[in-house]
Amino acid sequence: MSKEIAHWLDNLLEEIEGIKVRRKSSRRVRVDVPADALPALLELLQGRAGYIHLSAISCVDWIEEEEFELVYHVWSYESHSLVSAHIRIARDPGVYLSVYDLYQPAAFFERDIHEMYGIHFEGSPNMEKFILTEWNGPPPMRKEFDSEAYINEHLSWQNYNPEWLQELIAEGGGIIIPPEEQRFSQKKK
Amino acid sequence: MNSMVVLPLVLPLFGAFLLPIIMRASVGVGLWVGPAILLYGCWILGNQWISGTAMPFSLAIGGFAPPMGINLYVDSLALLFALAVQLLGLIFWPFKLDPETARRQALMLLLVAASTGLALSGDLFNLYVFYELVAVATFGLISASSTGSAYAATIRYLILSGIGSVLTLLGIALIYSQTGTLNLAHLAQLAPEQLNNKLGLTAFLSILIGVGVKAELFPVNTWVPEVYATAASRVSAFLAGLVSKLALLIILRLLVLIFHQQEAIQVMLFLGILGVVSGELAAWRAKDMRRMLAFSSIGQLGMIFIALSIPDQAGLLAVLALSFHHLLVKSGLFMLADGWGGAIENLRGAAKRSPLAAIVFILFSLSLIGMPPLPGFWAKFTLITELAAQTSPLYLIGLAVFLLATVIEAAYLFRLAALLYRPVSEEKPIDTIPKPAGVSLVSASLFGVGLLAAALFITPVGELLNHVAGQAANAELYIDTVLAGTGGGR
Amino acid sequence: MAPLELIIELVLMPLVAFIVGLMMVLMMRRIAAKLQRRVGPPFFQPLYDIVKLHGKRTQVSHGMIHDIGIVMAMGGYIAAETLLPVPGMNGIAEKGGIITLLYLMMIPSLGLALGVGQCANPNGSIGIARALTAMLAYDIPLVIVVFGVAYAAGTTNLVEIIATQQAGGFETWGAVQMPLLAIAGLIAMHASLGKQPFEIYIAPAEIATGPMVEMGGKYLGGLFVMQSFQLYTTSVLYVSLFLGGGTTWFDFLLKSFLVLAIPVSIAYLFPRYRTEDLLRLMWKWPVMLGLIGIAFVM
Amino acid sequence: MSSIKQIPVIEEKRTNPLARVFDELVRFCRSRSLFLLHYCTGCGAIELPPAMTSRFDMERLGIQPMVSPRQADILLITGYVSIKTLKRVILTYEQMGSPKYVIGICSCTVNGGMYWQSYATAKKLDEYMPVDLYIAGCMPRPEAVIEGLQQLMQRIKTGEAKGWEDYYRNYDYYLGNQQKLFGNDWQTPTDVITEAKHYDLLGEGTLGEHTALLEQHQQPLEALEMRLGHQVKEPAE
Amino acid sequence: MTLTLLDELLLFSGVTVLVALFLGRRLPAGWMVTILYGIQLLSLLKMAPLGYGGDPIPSTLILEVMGQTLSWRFDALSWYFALITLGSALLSSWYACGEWEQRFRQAGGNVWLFHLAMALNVFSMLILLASGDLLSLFIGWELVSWAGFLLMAMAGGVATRAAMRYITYAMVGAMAIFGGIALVYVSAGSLQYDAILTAVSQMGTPHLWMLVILFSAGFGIKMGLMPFHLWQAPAYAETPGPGSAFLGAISSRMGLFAILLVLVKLFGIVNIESLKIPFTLIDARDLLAWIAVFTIIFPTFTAMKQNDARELLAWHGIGQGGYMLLGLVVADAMGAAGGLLHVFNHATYQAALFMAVTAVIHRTGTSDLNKLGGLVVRMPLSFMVLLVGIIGLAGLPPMNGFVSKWLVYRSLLNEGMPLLFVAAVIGTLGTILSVYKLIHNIFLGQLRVEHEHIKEAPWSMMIPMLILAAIIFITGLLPGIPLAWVASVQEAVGLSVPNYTLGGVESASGSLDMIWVIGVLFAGFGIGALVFYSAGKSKRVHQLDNYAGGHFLTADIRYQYSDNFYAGLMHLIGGWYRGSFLWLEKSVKSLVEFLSLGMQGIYRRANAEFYLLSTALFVIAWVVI
Repeated sequence: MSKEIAHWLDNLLEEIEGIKVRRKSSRRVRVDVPADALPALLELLQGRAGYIHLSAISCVDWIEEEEFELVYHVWSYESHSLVSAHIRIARDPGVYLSVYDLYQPAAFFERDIHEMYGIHFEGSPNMEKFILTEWNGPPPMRKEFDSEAYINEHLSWQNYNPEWLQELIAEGGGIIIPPEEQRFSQKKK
Repeated sequence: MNSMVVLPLVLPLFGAFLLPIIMRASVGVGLWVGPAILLYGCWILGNQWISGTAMPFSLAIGGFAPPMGINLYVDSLALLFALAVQLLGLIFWPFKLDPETARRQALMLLLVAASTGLALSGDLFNLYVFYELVAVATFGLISASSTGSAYAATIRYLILSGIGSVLTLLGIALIYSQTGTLNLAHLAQLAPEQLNNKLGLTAFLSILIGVGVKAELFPVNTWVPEVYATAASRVSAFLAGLVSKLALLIILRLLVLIFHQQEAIQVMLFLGILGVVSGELAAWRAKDMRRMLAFSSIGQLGMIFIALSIPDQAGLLAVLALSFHHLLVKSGLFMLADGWGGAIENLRGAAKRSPLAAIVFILFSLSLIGMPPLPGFWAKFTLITELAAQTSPLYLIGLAVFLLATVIEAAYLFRLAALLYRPVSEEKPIDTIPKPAGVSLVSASLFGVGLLAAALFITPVGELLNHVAGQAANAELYIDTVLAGTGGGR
Repeated sequence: MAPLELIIELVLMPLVAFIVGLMMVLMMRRIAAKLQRRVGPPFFQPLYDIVKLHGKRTQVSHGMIHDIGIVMAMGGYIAAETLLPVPGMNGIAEKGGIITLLYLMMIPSLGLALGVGQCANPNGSIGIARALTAMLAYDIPLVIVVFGVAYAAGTTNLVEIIATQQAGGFETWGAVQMPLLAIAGLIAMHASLGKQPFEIYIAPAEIATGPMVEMGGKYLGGLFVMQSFQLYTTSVLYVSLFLGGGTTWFDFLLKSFLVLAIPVSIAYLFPRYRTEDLLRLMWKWPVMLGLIGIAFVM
Repeated sequence: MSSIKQIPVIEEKRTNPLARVFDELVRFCRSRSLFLLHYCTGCGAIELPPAMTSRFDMERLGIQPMVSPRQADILLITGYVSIKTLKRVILTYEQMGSPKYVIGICSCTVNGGMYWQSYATAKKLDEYMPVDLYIAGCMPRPEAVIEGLQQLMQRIKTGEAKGWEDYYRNYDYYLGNQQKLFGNDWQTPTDVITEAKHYDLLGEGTLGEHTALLEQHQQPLEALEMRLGHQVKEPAE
Repeated sequence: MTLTLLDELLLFSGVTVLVALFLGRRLPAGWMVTILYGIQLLSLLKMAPLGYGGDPIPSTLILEVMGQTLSWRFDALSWYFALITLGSALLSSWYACGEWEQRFRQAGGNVWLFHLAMALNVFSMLILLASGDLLSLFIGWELVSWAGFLLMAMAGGVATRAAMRYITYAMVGAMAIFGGIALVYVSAGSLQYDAILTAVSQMGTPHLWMLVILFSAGFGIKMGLMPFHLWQAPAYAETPGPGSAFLGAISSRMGLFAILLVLVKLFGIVNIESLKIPFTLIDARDLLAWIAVFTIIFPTFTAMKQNDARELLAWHGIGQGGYMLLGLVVADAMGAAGGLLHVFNHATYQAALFMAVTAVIHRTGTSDLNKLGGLVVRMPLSFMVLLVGIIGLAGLPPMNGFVSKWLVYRSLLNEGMPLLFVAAVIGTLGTILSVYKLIHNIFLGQLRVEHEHIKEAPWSMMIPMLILAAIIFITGLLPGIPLAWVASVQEAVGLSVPNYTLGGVESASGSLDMIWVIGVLFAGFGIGALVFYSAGKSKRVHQLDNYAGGHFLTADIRYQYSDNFYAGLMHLIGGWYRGSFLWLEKSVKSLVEFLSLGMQGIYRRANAEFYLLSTALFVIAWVVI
């Protein structure tokens, strides 16, 4: 991204108060915005800066800080640069407004995040399940969900211990770290 | 006994003039005068026909022997037509009681008298006089229905037939200047030398067009649709059924006795073909029942003209068969049109209201098209075989046009028949569908019965017509009956 | 022809047809393998397949018409075999000529069509619609060719046609007399086999082997038997029409295997034709060649 | 594999010798001609094309790839089986004509493999259908696949590969596991119980409390029999 | 005067009409009429020697009308057609009375008019068949076309419109024949057959050309030949159930009877062949052959696109008519036998097919191919009848259609007409395709939820259908029986006769023995069944237990493939369906409209005198110059 465009973008972003701009590289800008200022920022970027393509919305579960972090990656074909807007929303109500009216693809990303994290987006056209249709447990991507515990409780294992493996172990070969220690779920306990 | 024949001509004439007076005296009596006269006329002609004394015979009026005086020539053809006139006059008698009845009945009597005269008279000028009388009577009768369009139609018809009669007069004058006599028989003797030239031909053609106005010949029949649509259906039935045939009779007499030129026949054939084409095609688009019947009668008369153009007796047989068949069917249809007049659209489902009328209508249209057992088929068969026998290509064209016309006729008649039987939506109350009046339905079914009777006894009817045609065709018989009675003319 | 001898022939001809048919299926799969630089199936593989299929313990049927369809498929060809004269055995070739044979070869595909229709599987119905369209396509050139040959030989009786061809040795072979008709016949025969370029109605990826989608166990076995009969009948018909039938069994089998080798080797080199391209191809070249051939014969 | 071990592997020999020879022939043909339906659930499927084409050529062993389950004998499950796919795999398995064999390629079918932690995949395939052969390896090479297939052919020849009978004989066990995963109103259009009755493969484990559960909410599945219907009185509309 | 057998037959037929007319209102009218048809058939069978070469039976009724003698007599030709007419009439009216009648009355149909129309049709057809001279032929012809109009128009609504279109075509045909009769009468002096025979020999070619054109056009319209075929499909499809079976079976074959009588017997094929069309190398016979062949191809491929079962069958009726004419026009021993036999065969399977489709309509209420499916499990007997019918229609071995088509193909082969042969085969293949679509969309595939409780057609409708199916199979197995009648017809008409045996036809250049072919076929089926049923038990499964790429099928989704059935074929030939004949018909209609508009314009002119004066001037000028 040429110098003057980058410069122009910076003072454009100054218009949103409470914005923190960090330029990662010539083609990437990271922006941190308070949650309620995001729609204004996106409108600004889409309207005046040519960032017409919302390539993805990703979500991070900060379980310790009791917060979800939503990142909106917006791309511009003219200036060939990506702006990632990071916002933080509280974890327990887990509700945020949808940007479907600005970017139509947002419907799909929001539906995915709703399914995986349980965040509800008002105004999003369709919030039903479409990947985990067979799954009726809690949203699986949330940190408090322990996948292995769920499996141990619902499914059973193949105790795969044929003779040739036992002789190998007897001679001291086989796996150095026994499987029990490797398990993540055992590590915590 | 023979002189009694004059009465059916004279009595209605007197009746016509006395009727207003009688009517004013006492309506009750007045009402019965007309039908009585007609009944008496029918009776005379009937037993004349049955007794069948030395047919044909000539009757000199007022003792003056032809070719000087006026004579009545009564042969089976003339008698048949006269009888038909009396009978139809009786059937179509205007019974309706309203202030106009006296005038209308008087005119009817006048019309009947004139038509009988037309049928019987053997003198050219006499024919012209009766022709005028008929024209006048028809003007009166048409305007009697006293509606605006009726007046307009009458005026237009008046002008047209006026010019027509002028042309006829021109023709007669030419013939008189050429031969010096007006008696048909005498003319028949002189015709080969004197009238066989261009002048004779012009005379014939002018008479043809003049009389053609009444006989619905192609160019001059533009009055037909309006008149038949607006006049009372009884009147138009009488006109279409009979009067046009009588005008035809004049041309027939002229053709047989006096004129034998080839060009005359060609012109008539050509006009006949045009008449058929225009009549049938116009009828295809007609939206009004009476107008459709009017166009259909133009077409039918065009066919009769084609038949007329076939020389010698076979042609005459076809003419007679077609005209009497048309007489029966067309008057029947007009009788139905009495109730069913007006736009065809609201005839939808009429069969449900009056099934008898629908069946009679289908019977008439089947016969008109030429469904085998019915007489219509035999009439067409005779015409077709005659036309095919002729050599000149114009006749073959006539044959082709005739066949195509029948197809078009079948199409529009049965389009109407299908409309009659189409189920009508429930909420439309049954009595809003038009229904032919009782009396006219009875007379229509009377014609239907006549048609069926003709179909059953087709062979005797065939012989009768053949005999009549034979008699009418030979000119010598005509000449020596008329002139023999008076010891040879000048 | 003593009736007993006739009965033996009526039983023997289908049996021979089945065995030779199996050999032909094997040859076809071997040629396919060699073209793809593979080893190819063992010798008795077609037999193994058929016995295994007929030995299946549970089989799925969709109704009586589904069973009758397969029976008609096999029965039709068994009947058609008896009309095909083989060296030494004429069967009832005199009783019905080539036209009857063409019709009898149509019965199996129509019986199969009825059976597949009963399975109520959309893939099957689409397959059958395409199979009948393909039949419409290849039958016209086939009929032109048959007309040409029958008209040239003056008779529809196969036995006489073969006799006339064998009369003058090599020169009076059909292919030599009527080369154009022979080429057209070859193309039409290839299409009637339903092999690679013309197998739109068994397109595995698109409509899951079309008509055979619901055929398991003995049903599929019946179709494999039908396929072997089909290969045998088509190649023997071509041989008896154009290559003068077999004087001895050896040259008869040699000729029919060679005749079959041509379309089979062409088969595995071409991608599949769409239905309308198949129609266009079949109605253009073989029909044109056939008509010109007939013009010469006339 | 747990429950299969208990059945004694005795091949009930038919009495008359001709029948035995016929059985021997049929078993031989069954082993020499196998139709393969590889259900490409996971990444293992990429190993199959080389096994079929010129380098390893399965056809010389008599193995042909087939498209529809009706025509197939072997169901090849290649890779992890997500729960959604497991429904379709069970449907396809039941639509196959037996004797049918299931081969689980890749360790994902054995014990969950790389996705052992995932909530969405089924870990042990043979809980839901009898698996005859596992070919471990996180995508076993074509040689391993062919080796596995040859082992299966060997076991078919000796008559040991009886997994498909086990599905009929212990249908209740399998149905129980399936209902545990998919919920109690789980039902496939194939009516396994009447099929078991039809081919008299009813074992003591076929009917149980899980099949009873199935009976409650099963839509009618009996085949539409051809009838004139004159005697059937009009259903009261 | 002693009543000859023919008088007896006509008397019975007249009595049937009267019974239908007066006693028609009461309930058992249907059965009474059927029994009377039976009696008529018996009296026809008493004239059986006619079918085996007996001499013609004259009728005592001779009319002398307007100088023409009308006489009626029965010969082998009329006996053969009368047999088919009465057979199909008996079965159709048997099919009609019983449950169909009640349903038709509940639906508002007029049962009395239906039976009357059928009786009238049969009576007029018998008169036409018995005609002794050209005039009585024309009278019979008109009666038949009007009786047909009555039967077609009685169902009201769409049927009346179709009947109106039919009657216009029929009138054009009738007038063409009427013109032809006039020309013949002029040149031959009388309308008796022998007088015409002598006249034809001296007739000049242009005169003979005119006659051949007029007569073949007139009769061709009734048969639905190519340019005039548009009316037949809607008219026959819309007629109420058994009526369409009767009309489909025999009504358009009256045209063939007349062509056979006039063109073949009176004019003689050799004279027709002598009429060369200038500048082209084809003559009148080839022209007729090519018309017949186009009549085979175009209607068959139109039938393939139809979505209504009755329309599809009606279009096939036209197509099969082409075969009959083709056989006749080739006029060698085998061809004529094939054409005539095809009349009998077509009557049997067309009637059976229409009855089966009516049975389906009776039970499911619709004949739309996209709303049916899977009925084989609920209406197996109708399925069997339809199957037998379509095998006959497609002309496949076990059934009788094959024998007549085989004969036609053999004659084309003998005469060496490759293009005709190929065109006829295209027609047959087209038939097979569209006929499979018929049985697939109605009886095979997915049974809809609403059709699960329907029953087989009632016995009163089923028995005639089974009788027809039996006839189709028996005449297929033993074609000798109908071939005997056909041979005597060929003698009566003056064509050479093939030497037929019970099983088929013997000839030097390849013969056909159906008993052997069918025997071997069923032996093959036996062996196939043996191999199939000895290979272990199979289990019937529910129709939802189907491979659909792992998808769970449910009953409420319609996954039956029935619309746009031959999509591949339609991609290629879809563009050729431009309905050029429909356009032709419309243009003629609009021409008539335009002309009539012009004519009406003339009559609306105000100053009529202008015409009078101008014509007078014109005529006088013409005379003077």
